[in-house]
Amino acid sequence: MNGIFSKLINISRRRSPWVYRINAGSCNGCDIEVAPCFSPRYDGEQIGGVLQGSPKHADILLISGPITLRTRAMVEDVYNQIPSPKAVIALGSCPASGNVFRGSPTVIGSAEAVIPVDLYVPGCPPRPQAILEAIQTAARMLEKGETRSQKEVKND
Amino acid sequence: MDEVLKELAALIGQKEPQKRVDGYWFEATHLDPVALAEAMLNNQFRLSTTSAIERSDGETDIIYHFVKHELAINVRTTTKKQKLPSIANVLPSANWIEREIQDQYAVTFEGHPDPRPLNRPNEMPVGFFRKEIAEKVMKEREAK
Amino acid sequence: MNIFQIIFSNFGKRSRTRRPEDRVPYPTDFRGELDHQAEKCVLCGTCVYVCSPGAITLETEEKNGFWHYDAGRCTFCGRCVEYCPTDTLSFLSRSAPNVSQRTDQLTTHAIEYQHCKRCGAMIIPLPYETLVRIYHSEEAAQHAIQVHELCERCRSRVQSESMKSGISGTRKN
Amino acid sequence: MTSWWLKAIFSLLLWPGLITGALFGWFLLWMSRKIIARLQGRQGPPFYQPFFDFWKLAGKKTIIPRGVNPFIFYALPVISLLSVVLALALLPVPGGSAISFEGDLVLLIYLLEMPALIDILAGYVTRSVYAQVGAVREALLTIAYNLPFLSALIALALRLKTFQLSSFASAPISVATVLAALALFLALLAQMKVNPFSIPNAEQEIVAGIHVEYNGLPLALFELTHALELSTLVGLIACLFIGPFTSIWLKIFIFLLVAALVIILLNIAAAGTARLKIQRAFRFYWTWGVVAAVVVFIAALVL
Amino acid sequence: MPYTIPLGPIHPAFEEPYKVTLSCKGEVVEDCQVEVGFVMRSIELLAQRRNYIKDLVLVERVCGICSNVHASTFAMAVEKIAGIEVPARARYIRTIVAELERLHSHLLWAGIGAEDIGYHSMFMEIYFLRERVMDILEAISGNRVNYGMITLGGVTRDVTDPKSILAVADEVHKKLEKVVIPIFTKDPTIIDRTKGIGILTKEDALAYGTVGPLARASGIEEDIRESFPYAAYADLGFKRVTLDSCDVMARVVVRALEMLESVRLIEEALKNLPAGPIRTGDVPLEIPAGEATARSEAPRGEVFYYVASNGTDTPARVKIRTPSFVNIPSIRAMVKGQYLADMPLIQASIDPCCSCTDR
Repeated sequence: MNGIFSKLINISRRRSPWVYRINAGSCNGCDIEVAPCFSPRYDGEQIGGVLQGSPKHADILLISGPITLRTRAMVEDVYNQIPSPKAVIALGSCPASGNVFRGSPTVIGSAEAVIPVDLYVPGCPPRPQAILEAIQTAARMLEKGETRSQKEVKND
Repeated sequence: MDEVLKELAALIGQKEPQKRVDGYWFEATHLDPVALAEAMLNNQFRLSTTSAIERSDGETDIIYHFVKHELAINVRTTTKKQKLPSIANVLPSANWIEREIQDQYAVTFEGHPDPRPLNRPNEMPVGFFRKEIAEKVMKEREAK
Repeated sequence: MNIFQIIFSNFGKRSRTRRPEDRVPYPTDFRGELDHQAEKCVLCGTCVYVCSPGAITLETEEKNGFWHYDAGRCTFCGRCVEYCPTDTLSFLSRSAPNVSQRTDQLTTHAIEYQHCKRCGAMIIPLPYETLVRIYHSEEAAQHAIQVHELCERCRSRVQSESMKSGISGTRKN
Repeated sequence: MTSWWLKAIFSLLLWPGLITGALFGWFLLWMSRKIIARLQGRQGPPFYQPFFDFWKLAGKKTIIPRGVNPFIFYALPVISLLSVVLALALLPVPGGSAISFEGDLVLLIYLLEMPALIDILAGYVTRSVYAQVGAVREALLTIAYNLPFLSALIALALRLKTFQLSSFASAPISVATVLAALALFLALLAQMKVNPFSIPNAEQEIVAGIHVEYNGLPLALFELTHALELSTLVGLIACLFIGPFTSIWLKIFIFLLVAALVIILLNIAAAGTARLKIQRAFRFYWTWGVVAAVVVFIAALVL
Repeated sequence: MPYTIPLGPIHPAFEEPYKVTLSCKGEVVEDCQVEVGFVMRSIELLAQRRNYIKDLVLVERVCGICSNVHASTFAMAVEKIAGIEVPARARYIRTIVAELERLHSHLLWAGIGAEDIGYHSMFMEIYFLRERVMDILEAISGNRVNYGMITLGGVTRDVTDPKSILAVADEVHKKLEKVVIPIFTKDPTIIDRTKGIGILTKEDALAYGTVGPLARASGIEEDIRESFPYAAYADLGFKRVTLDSCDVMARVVVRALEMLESVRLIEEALKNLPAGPIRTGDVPLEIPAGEATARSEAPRGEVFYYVASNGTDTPARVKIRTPSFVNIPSIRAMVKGQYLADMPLIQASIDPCCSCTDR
């Protein structure tokens, strides 16, 4: 009985990826590419995706921006508020490496230094369909248990 | 249009403003910014912004950029021991502008209604845009 | 045209949504993944000079040089493709792939030095297309190819000798 | 004696209880999301979406916000789920419900008030500023929508001179039942927090409204309660119209037809309007609600 | 009993992080404190340490929605210092891209504004229309946002087939006339949420020095495309849009009419697009010493650049003043006596861009 039950929950994680977006000091180029993902042309809802208003209701975190000093505490706080299992997608080159803002004293420059990142979507900004594809990949990782939040739970 | 220039020239004591492609430039070593702001307010000028340029002798050049329809007037002055009277009480739009220069170039504007830091994170020292502090701070960031 | 007319007309028509895998076609010169042909690169460093995020770095040793590129740092602005003198860099018309490891975004191309025909010093000759572009014609490029196999010192010496023999020739008759 | 218990358990759990109620509620939720999507010209979710949403939420770890008593945090969704399941069991659906006694209409009304009250309590329990503002709005809204809702049911009861729900289902269709259904539909808009009155869970103003701090299994139970509440209320409206038909299959067909019609109307209103402010919603219900109530009472008593 | 409720820094109605702390009594707001600085990447500091080609790319990323305006204003300032002459075709292409960007920025604002009052169907319609504009921008410049079209002395890419742009401009024009403007001005639920809400009187607008559609909705006749015509605005002829009913509805109408004006400008510019080179050849790497200011009209208002150069290939000082820097403080003047439920719409009616404000 337990096998079927956990198999059902795994499949449901892939089928209903609820998404929450956080802007950690971004130039809002990536943020205005997330909204069209749920507009009629691309419609994230066809893969079950819903843009949630509260981190507690979400399981995929879209982070954009090169993590400025003042948003660091906010990013950690929101990441801890998301109930696990959770996946983190870094939108564009800013969370990956700080993009053109690298070397600025008020920018941390890499999301990896603050929260564990599961997926990088290159582009400045990435196209909406690239973001949707990343959400689908993250949902598949959640199903197979390959996200870092699930791996860390396994080994500690 | 030219009576404004005459009034300004009288206020600053410099006869001829420099006419350039992008408007009139006044040089004023000792200038009372509050009087300048009041004069400009009476002529319905709008303060676009104030630029701060670091000088080698540790002082800071401040340029007030005023604009009204197609007339742009820029008045350049220098701080005295990094101090300058604030015009935020006359022009509320200068409030944030002066707070930002206070954060970035460590210029204190006397009489500013609300001298809290505007967008400087707490880890950064005051005046972190000045050359030597910027070099130090960027090296620390590189190290992390 | 109030809102109810709009939503009822939408209800009548087919849905305007594309399947996630049915990609919106990429325009002709789309700024997607950067493609670098190692054989045409002469390690001149122009791309490093114009790359604002510093995604491209060069590394030179005596035998060969390396061209490092980090797709995670690149902002896909297209300046390097525009300023590259030997047209080595170009954009593929598809987006860079989503990866889960930062290390998958780093690419490194090794560029072999060649020996100068006369003195054996290490040089990288200009690729043929660039010569055609510089000399604007095929046969001028053919002629120039031998000279460009040499390093600067040998090239200047060879050209000064050919000039000297040319002048002495005229002085003789 | 035991057979009554057995039938009660059967109607509680299976028909029209938890299992079919949940499936029916999820189907209605999917139908409304799909209709809104097609009205907006987009694809919309696949049919199994609410089912997987529930199981995904059930499978997530629950984070109890600091300073909230875990027992209450879990108890609230369970109580509201139980009250809706009980209400659902009372419904005079075509297959006939085992639990049917004089006065079960009053019990139904009381049980349908429970989820709203539990939401208000949940808003204050989770100590979040947004949830508290959402709770205040939910309280105001309950006062507003209860006027047409209760007056429609009481008018019908007066007309049939009984408080037994099964007599509602067997009464002939008359102008009064149609008007009562319209009044119930008017209240349904606010009970389901659908767009003109989606004020308590307004994403933009107060993050996510009342359930902002809820996550994991408790949130799954709240979503399930929402689905069951939807199927109960739509079932209540639909069962008014199955009276004059004899064969069981015709009753079920009419029941589903009316349910589908109610859902379609609900979502056309949702897709076509923007969110009103709480004061404006209050004024709407205390003008149109009063009109509906008076008309229903006149129709029930005079005709 | 007055209580304070924080909106932000992470809030679904805000595109970006900034904090508005409201002190309100019941549902009525008394006063608010605006706190910014979450998006400070100290771009001016970086700009003073990179050469001009890198700076154009850096300056374009000050703000994602109005990226082209920052690059063209910076280029204008440097061209004034070095005396570089921009060919006519390049000026026309800069105008076309600037107006396309204004279209997509205003459509984005209209969509987010409709979403803030819960009008999801309107958000869907507007965003479907906006995708057409984004496709054109992608076809011209190769990227949907951050177009990278501007370089010193001209533009990097040519407009190859004006017909497709004309088709889109025509469709946007029809959709605006038939769908967006009638609904935003006549729909009862929208009128109820925007009429008489968030009043910014003309005196407050002048005192706070507000610019752009926010100021023009409060009766200030000020538009940089009219007072300092740059690029091709002088030859195309520009009509300013000004209203004086000072509320959120006025800002909606001003932006809608500006969109119509943008469509007219695009069609005008495309019809008489002059032939000729798209960039001048002789652009030196080192810019001679000097200083210059440049202004242009971003979708949110006047963008002001002051650039000082010292003869090397790196600018000595770059000062950026963005429109939201003066528009956001004016929230305090608008918020007194409004309902808490209107707050997201009031702050959205300014179209705040925090990445512009904090740089």
